[in-house]
Amino acid sequence: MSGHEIKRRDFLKVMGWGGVGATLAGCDMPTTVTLEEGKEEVVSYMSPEEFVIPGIGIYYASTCQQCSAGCGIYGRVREGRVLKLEGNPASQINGGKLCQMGQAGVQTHYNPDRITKPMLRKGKELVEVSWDEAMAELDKRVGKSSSVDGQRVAWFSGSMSGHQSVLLDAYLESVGSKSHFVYEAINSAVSRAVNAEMLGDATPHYRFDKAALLLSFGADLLGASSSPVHYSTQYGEFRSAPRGMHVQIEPSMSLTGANADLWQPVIPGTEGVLAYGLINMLVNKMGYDASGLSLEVRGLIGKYDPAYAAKVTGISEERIEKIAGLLKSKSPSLVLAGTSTEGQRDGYNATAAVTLLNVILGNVGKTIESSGTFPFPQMAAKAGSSRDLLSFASALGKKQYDVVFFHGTNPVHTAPNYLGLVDNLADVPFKVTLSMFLDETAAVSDLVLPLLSSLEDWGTHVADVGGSTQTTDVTIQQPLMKQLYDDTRGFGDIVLSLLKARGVEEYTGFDDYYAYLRDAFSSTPEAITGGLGTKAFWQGSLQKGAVSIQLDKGALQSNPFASEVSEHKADPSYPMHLAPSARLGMWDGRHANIPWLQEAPDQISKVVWESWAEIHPSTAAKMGVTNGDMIKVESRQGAIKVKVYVHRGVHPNVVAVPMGRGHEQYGRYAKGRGVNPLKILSQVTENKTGELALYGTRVKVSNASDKGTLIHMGDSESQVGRKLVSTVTAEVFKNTEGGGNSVA
Amino acid sequence: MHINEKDIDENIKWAEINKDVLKSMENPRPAYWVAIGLCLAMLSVAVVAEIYQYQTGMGVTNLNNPHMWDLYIATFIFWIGMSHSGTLLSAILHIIHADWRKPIYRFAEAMTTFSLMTAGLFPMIHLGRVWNMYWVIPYVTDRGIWPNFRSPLVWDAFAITTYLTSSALFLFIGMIPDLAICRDNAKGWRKKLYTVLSMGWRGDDRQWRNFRKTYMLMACFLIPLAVSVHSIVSSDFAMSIMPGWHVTSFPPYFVAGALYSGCAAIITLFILLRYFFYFEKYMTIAIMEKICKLTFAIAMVWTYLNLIEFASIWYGHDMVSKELLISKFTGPYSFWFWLMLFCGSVVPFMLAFKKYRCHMPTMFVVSLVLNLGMWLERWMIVTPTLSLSYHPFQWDVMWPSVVQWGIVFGSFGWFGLLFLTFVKIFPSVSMYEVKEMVYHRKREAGSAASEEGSAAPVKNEEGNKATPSGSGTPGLEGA
Amino acid sequence: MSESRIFLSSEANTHRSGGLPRVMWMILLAFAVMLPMVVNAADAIPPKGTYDGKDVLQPIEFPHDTHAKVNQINCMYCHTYARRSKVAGIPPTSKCMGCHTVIATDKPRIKKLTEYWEKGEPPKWKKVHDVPDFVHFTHEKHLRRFVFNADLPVENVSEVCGFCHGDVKNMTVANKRKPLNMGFCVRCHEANGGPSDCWKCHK
Amino acid sequence: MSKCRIMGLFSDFEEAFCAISDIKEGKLSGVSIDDVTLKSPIEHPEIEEVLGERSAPVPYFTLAGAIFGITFGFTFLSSAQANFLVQPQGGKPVVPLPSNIVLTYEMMILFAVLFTVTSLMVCGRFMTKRSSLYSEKVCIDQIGVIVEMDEADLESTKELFKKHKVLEIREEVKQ
Amino acid sequence: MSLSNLLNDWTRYRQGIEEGGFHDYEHIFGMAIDLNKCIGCNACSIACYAENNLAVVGEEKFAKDQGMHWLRIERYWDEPDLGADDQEFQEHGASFLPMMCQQCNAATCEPVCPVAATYHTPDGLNAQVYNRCIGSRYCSNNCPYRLRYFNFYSYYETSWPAPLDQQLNPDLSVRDKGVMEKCTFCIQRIRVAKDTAQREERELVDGEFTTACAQTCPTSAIQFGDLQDPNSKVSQLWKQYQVKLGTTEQSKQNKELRGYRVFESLNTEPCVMYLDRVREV
Repeated sequence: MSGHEIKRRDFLKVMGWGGVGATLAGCDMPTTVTLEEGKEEVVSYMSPEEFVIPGIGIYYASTCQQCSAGCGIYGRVREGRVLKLEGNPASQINGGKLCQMGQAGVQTHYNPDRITKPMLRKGKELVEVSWDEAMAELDKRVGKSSSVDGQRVAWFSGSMSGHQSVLLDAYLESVGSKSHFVYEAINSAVSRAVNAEMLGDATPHYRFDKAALLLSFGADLLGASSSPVHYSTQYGEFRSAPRGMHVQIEPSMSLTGANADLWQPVIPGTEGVLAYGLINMLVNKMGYDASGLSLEVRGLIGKYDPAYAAKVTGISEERIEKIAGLLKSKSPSLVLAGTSTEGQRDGYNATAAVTLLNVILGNVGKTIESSGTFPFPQMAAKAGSSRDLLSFASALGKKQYDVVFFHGTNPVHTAPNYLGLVDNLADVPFKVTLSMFLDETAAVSDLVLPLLSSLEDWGTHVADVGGSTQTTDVTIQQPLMKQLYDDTRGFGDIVLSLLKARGVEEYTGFDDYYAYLRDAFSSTPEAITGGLGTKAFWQGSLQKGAVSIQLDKGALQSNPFASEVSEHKADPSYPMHLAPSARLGMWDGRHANIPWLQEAPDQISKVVWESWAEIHPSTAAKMGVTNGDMIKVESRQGAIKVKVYVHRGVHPNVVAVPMGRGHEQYGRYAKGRGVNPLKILSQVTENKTGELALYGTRVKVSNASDKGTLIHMGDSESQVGRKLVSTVTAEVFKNTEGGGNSVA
Repeated sequence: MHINEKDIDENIKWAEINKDVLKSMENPRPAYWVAIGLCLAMLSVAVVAEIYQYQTGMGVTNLNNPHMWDLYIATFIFWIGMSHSGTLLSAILHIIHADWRKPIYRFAEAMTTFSLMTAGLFPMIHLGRVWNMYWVIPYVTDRGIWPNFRSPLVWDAFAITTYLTSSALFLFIGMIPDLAICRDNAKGWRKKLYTVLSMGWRGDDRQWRNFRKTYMLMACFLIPLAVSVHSIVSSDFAMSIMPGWHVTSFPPYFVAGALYSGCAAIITLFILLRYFFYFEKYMTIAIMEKICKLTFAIAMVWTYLNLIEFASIWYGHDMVSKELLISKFTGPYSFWFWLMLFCGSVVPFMLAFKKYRCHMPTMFVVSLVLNLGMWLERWMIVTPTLSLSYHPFQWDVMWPSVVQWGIVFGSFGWFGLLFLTFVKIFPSVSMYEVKEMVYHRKREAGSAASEEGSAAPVKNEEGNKATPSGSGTPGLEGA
Repeated sequence: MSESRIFLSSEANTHRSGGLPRVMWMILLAFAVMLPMVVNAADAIPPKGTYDGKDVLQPIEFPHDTHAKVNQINCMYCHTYARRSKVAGIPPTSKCMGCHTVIATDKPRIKKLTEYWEKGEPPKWKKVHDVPDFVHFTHEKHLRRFVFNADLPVENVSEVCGFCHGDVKNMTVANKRKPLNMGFCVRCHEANGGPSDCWKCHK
Repeated sequence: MSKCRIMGLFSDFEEAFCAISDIKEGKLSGVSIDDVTLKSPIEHPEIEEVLGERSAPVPYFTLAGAIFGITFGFTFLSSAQANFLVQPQGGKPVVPLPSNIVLTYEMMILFAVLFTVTSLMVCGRFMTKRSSLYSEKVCIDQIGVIVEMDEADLESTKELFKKHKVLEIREEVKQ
Repeated sequence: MSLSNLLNDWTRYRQGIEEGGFHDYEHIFGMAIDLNKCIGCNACSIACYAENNLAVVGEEKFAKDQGMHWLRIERYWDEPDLGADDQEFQEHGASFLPMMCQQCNAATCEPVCPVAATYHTPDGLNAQVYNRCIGSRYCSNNCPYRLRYFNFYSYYETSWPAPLDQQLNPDLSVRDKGVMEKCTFCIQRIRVAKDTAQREERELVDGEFTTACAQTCPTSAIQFGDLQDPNSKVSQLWKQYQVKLGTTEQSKQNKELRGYRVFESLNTEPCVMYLDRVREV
């Protein structure tokens, strides 16, 4: 397989290190400079492409795989090495921009802790074996000749799309398995369900660049959202004149909340009441028309008078009225629900209340647009949810599987303790992990297959956020350089060889995944190729990094419904709420082994390299802790000890412990660093969708009597009267920059 | 305790002076060897620390982004400051014919030279790339690059080179007649050494005549030089825009601080030498008292300049400097700041009391405390400014690492070693000048007592026409 | 001489030439303090300095003289990147084989080359002309300055290459003949009005 | 007629002073005051009253050194600055006067001191061989008076010395 | 340089003073950073790590403030301009401030370097020449923004274990211990664009070059360009907001207009303009 790869892409070959003014060794410390002739080596290409010139960088288009947003990227390649990633300006999703995780893609690729050979469990240890041995083992377990029952084979993956997804479906079909679990720790499954029911579109386009007011119930659009760069570029537009206003209601400040004009803390689990309270106020006091709603809904709204909402949420009636007033005065608006609203016992109902606000305010169709229908459903994104994790765990508990494949996700790290995943997995006879790293899941597997990095592999992706109402992109992921390790293989290649091992006729003709992709592209309908020849279309798509697909026009319906939000009950023995907030950077923990991201300060606390818990100063004062002191966060499922960061961006009843760290395995940068709040999540699920209720855990917090200091960037959190960040009011902004671009 | 009111007993025989001083070069008290051993031990700490720092990088010092300078620079200024008293006082006192300087100026000048040599090490230790240190020197290359003559650090390099050269020469020139004495009395390698160093001193009138002019001229040049050197060192700070550094009064403040710490160091070394070499006859308590009074005066000048600085910042419009000042008084370094003020402004009041001035053990401790205060002053100049300057996001409180402390500590060993070696090899009391002092004092005493005609050494047989009337013999004409 | 023609055609250097420094240096001389470097370069001198490089053992003893002198092949025919990139580049093995599948195939060196070609592995040449890693030398700009913009016939490019690489035409394996240190660069920059901005070469 | 030198050692300066005064007053024929050299363990500026103002040109050298320091310093600095390849001036003039004045000042002092010391070596006839008349006692507590004269006057000189209570008289050994 | 050149230079300098600053440069690269748009996401900072071979120093060294982030996002909690601070909650969010070397035209770091390792280039940039630096660290002390970073260790030995070192950008040096470094406005990118322009015998065009941070900024809050080019986007922005070089206090016709430079009263002449953060109250 690797033989023709060289021929295929000789120009991606890594040129000799010393080849072109090498990089290393900076200045002339006497010991580090060798300038003698004949010390360094210089190597030429064998027969390069015309456009490959040593010393001049070339850019190739590809797709970022650092999260599932699917941003288009350019990789700068010099002497066969990819040096830097930049956004692809042609991309509909990110428009030439990239977030920190995307920038760090090169460090995933060049990571020193990648596994370079297949690993098979022999006895207790995982030992490196050859691909032949690994494939033979696979064949023995799930091959054609094996006696495996297809029903007892499961595939557990992260969200995926494109041709890989098609290929995987084909494989699972050939095996006879119906168990494909798609799990993402950071997901928006509840919102999808609500949107699908109320608007008839699970992932409508949110157009807050068109909105005058963005009211977010914990939706961390700019941070850990389904497409951070896409939303950030939109946010840039939103903030330009005429500047939209942003109100954020959440238990602990997210990156998005940090940018809000008004940040309102709220007790997790009372957002639904607040939303209903707002609806009540809009309908009863501000004269919004509720006649379109059913009697049942209207009756329900009537129950939530502002006084009640104020009582439950602890937010003053004036404040609720102020927000309602803003909603009235600033139209169109956009109201969004995020993880803190969704991740509750009745998150579905709360999210529905939030979405109902959009309906009542008339935002549907204005700031919420239909996402159209993608004509190739088999390639569309399979969005991850945590429900799949729960059902997988319960199936494991019932010993339903003999063979489990893991790919693109790390459930052993992100699953709560109470699921007992590790113990249950021990009972599965054969676990295969396709991974670049020996992470927690790989470490408990019986066979680990080393994957190519996303910068070495082929693939196609379809994002479910971004794009316009008319078109969406099938983005292409192409190798930016020759693979670093000979004994790593692409995901597509592995699935393809599994398919071949199952003896599926259709696929025997393809040498490798690349051949499969080429074939798939050569059969593209002319409507898409635009009449270009196969080769020209392929080259053009590669250069652009995407194929633009015309969408079937969709339309949003409005099917308003409402159901009661259960009363928020206090828990005297565990009085605090745990907010396991997700952050751009570590994400769900998958980027914990990237040194750049470990050293990138957290946006809110500016902490690096370790975990921390955010609490409100009043809480801290009660416990007698200050910044850097150790506290113990204890739920019914366990306890973690973590240093504390005190600021006023947290509700006093909430302790927020960002997720992403606390790895027991993984690489040198991640291992044994920080804590994982997901481990102590309580056994709370969302009633309707069966999702894990991320924000539903009650904890008690105590002073662990261990003084310390946080490792963080910066010192003063106040500007001490220097004019560093100068702030003007929106009034002034409006006066000077107003609606147009003209400046008075 | 008997207090000798005279600076020196003018009846000392000249030969006795020679004998006493030459003896000091042979048989010190055992404490001397203990001190040498102590210095060696201290120095070895610094050597180990420096090797570690050289191999690993400056990071081992705990320096960090706001704190790019710390103890090394503070100690550099401290040593530079200490170097000021020796030469400067010696030169000033020489010019104003204060003859009580004569028994003590030699070791004071040696102190200047060696503390300068110690100080000179610190900018090197502090450099990130010591091996490229020579780039600060303006030498001709074909690369067409020079040092940046605008930089106060280059001024430092010029000034320190000049000062070190000049003060070493001043010390050496002043020592030539004594070296001749040593030459005449030494044996073995010492004889060769002194023969070379005494440069053929014969003591004839031509040599004395040129010697006198040279010495006076050098003294004249050294006074402004010494003042300029510490002013230039102060411009390392005063030329920057940082609050707490950008202070107009820094040059005089530094010079005053320098004289202060130098005087305190003179007291310390005075007591040490007096003890090591049985110099009670020459380093008398009367002289000690004079130094103490001088030190007290300078301490008050220093205190005044401190107050000036506080006042001008307090009533000024620069809010950042004011915040910095307040934080010096109340912030993380406030303990050291108050300690500095205590050591530098309160402790010297002990010098105002004769009881303490004349009590050697007390003075030894007091002088060390004064120098501690002066060292703290330099630290409190360097570090709080870096901790709390313009950009609050980069504020930080930093405590030096053991490597820094080790090197600073060891620098005292280095200085001590150089100094103790010097006083063992060279006469630490100027013999010829003590003779001059005795000679002139005796004549003064003689003139006062001439009516009795007892102790008058002046021969008057040939009538009064042949009476010499040199300096130091006023009033003889009328006799 | 063509070299001097090149330099005479260059613009007079506005930054550094002439009077006062020379006078100043004269004063310095009079005080007899600093002797070297007094002779300020006139405006038409190629870089000065020689260096006695040691022989480097290459995987194949490439005969530059046969190619460049006997067969009159232009430097830039093989080192083709020089006109476009900061590096001149070692020619790709395919370029060698372009001729040597036909020419002189029986010579031992060519046999060695063919071996490399068949293995699919380019030879690992040893670097002869090396500058420290903090020096970013650009071939392209120097060629533009001295060849293309100076209207030098491209056939004569080896004269310009020779400024820094010595007379490679008369060597087999290239040998370092010029010091290639900063003084060497700077003197030539001075003489020919090259930029004197540090960041041109050091980044 | 050959010349010879003798040295008389006196126990204190006044005796020597009187002896030289006598020579000055011509009490010793054939010996002028210019033939007299005084050697002393300490400096006796008052001897000029009898020996007269003998030349000591050190200050001229000092002046020359200072002037050289100023001219050389400033020239050197500004030529270095003008020849600096990159001209790191950042919007300031090529030759910055404030810093050059500071540096020139230092150079002035440095060269003045160096010239002074050199001139001392030269004018004071340092680093020459000591004559056989040298006595270690001169460096302890005795005053030496060296007189150079014709051999004929030897005895009268000795007489004069003895009159002034000379302790010891040394004659130069003839080679 | 001849006597006449010296005199010319003096004349230029005098004129510069009269015009409020010495701006006789080929280019003056500058930035405009809109704090209304900056969301503090850190993308720029990581882009800078990727572009400029910035070392990862690790936990212990970062804890000692020995990190090497040329571009840092500062976060402040107080609200000095919106009246009193919020008492209980952070109601107006955080204040983010991306700080990179401000490329001051009257840089305080330049005159103090003893070996002229930092100086002003004809591009109007404040250059740091690594191989000339001897590590006296005076420049950093004299930088009111504290935006210079020192190589306290040989970070390259530990920062890029193989194969991470293959990512290093060969267009600029990797710094050894004892060397000061700082943001260069991605000089290597500017140089590539300039070389291309030179090769094609034309002027540098706005938009063909940009810094890594400006390139990646998701909200396009950072704009980069040549202030000498009147048509560049960034000089248009400076003009639009009536922010000028060569003054210690901006005098705007419209006092309400946003736009300021950090610590401009210190007369450092920074080339980075910040547009005020906006909050609706």
